Amino acid sequence: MPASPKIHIAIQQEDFDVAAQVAALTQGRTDIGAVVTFTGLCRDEAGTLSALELEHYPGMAEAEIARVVQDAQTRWPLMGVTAIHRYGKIAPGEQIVLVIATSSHRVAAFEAAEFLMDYLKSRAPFWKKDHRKDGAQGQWVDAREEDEKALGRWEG
Amino acid sequence: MPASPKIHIAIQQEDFDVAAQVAALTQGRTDIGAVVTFTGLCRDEAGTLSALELEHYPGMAEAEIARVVQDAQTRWPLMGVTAIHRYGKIAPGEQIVLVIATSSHRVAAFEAAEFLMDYLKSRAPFWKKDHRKDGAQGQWVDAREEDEKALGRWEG
Amino acid sequence: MRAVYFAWVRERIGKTDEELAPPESVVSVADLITWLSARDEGYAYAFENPDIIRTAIDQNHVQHDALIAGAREIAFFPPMTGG
Amino acid sequence: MRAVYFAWVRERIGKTDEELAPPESVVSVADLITWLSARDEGYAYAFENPDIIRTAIDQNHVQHDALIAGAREIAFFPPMTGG
Repeated sequence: MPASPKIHIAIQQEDFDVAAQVAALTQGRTDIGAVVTFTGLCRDEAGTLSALELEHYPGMAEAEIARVVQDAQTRWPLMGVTAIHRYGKIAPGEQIVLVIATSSHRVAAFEAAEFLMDYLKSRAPFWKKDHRKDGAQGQWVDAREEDEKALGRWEG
Repeated sequence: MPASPKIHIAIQQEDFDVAAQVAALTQGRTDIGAVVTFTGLCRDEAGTLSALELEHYPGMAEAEIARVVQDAQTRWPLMGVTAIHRYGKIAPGEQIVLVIATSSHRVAAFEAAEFLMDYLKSRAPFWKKDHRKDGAQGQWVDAREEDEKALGRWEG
Repeated sequence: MRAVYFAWVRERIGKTDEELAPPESVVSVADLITWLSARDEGYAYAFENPDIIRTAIDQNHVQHDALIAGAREIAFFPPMTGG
Repeated sequence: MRAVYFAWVRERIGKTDEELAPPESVVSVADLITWLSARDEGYAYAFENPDIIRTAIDQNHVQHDALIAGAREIAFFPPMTGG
């Protein structure tokens, strides 16, 4: 009988170490064939952005990500899942979000990571505000219609 | 004008450091929004496998991967691509293959990494031989029909 | 019932959270939005386009036709932009 | 023309590579496979199911109907199992 998947979910202000997170899922195991990581970074928008500010709904953010991770486990045979999302002020080039999925085969790991990211983008209660280098007032980032549409492939 | 993508392709016997490879693509840049890594590991097949032996076609392996990376660049707006494939004897739990794709947005990075892996599986001249713990003669791994089919989604 | 506000909904209303005691005629999330919108300019601005307001009851996403009876915490926020 | 063999094709033939000088009647990869198969049991075993044999000319994948004229290196191998 396969061991139950190793799950790590965190909402945190501090940065994360991707290699350490991968090691936490894979070390000492010889049954994993595929590790997919997604790391989302803060872009400077052609030099115009000084920082992103990430607001979240404490409690619900963790709960919502846990629900989505649970859903992913029912869809794919996963050996481990890590989902870390930062909040607070984040400078260009810094890491914002990390998703890792491990499985025996690559298709499950890829699809689960994409699924988790699609849901994090549009269902996890986080909101981004742009702070501009020109000192103009920060602007809340608009939700992208493509992100909402991306969920369609996982439904029905 | 966007800088030309950073490409690193290697066929090597020694192990690789995923974090160092990611850093080589991302360090000092603030225009990357998405980093997807795929790491393929050697599975022990429920304890029956003692090692995998990977044979390759020197010269053609590099050339074929370079062609596929070139193709990926014409399909997606990529900022960097890394493809490392090991050869020789590899023990369970060890790393076999690494693909990294970076882009400004997540869909391009995910799709490019999947595309590269699908082609590496069925088009790059590598062959795997299983060595069994019971000492039976090593068996060449059969190509999986699913892997051949996986290429279909990128064609036409 | 505690109401919590996030992102530009919070900024327009001017507070992060508050206790609400709506009249009995307010039964759904949609009713609550209408009731809140009538309070002052800040609320009216926050809810000027109710269709795009997302809501959660006790930290679960709900639609605007959800009933608020028994809710301990109701959240109002813009479309999410995580990831 | 140099022939190179990989994986079980190499093991069945019993060598990694060799120089080939096929007669003029051998014009395609398919002809070359037929010609090689007649050499001895090892070749016959390697090419017993020619449909699954993959080939490359000068390190580019080719089909069995490809012409071998001008080829410097021709490779024979099983379906690839990389990644």
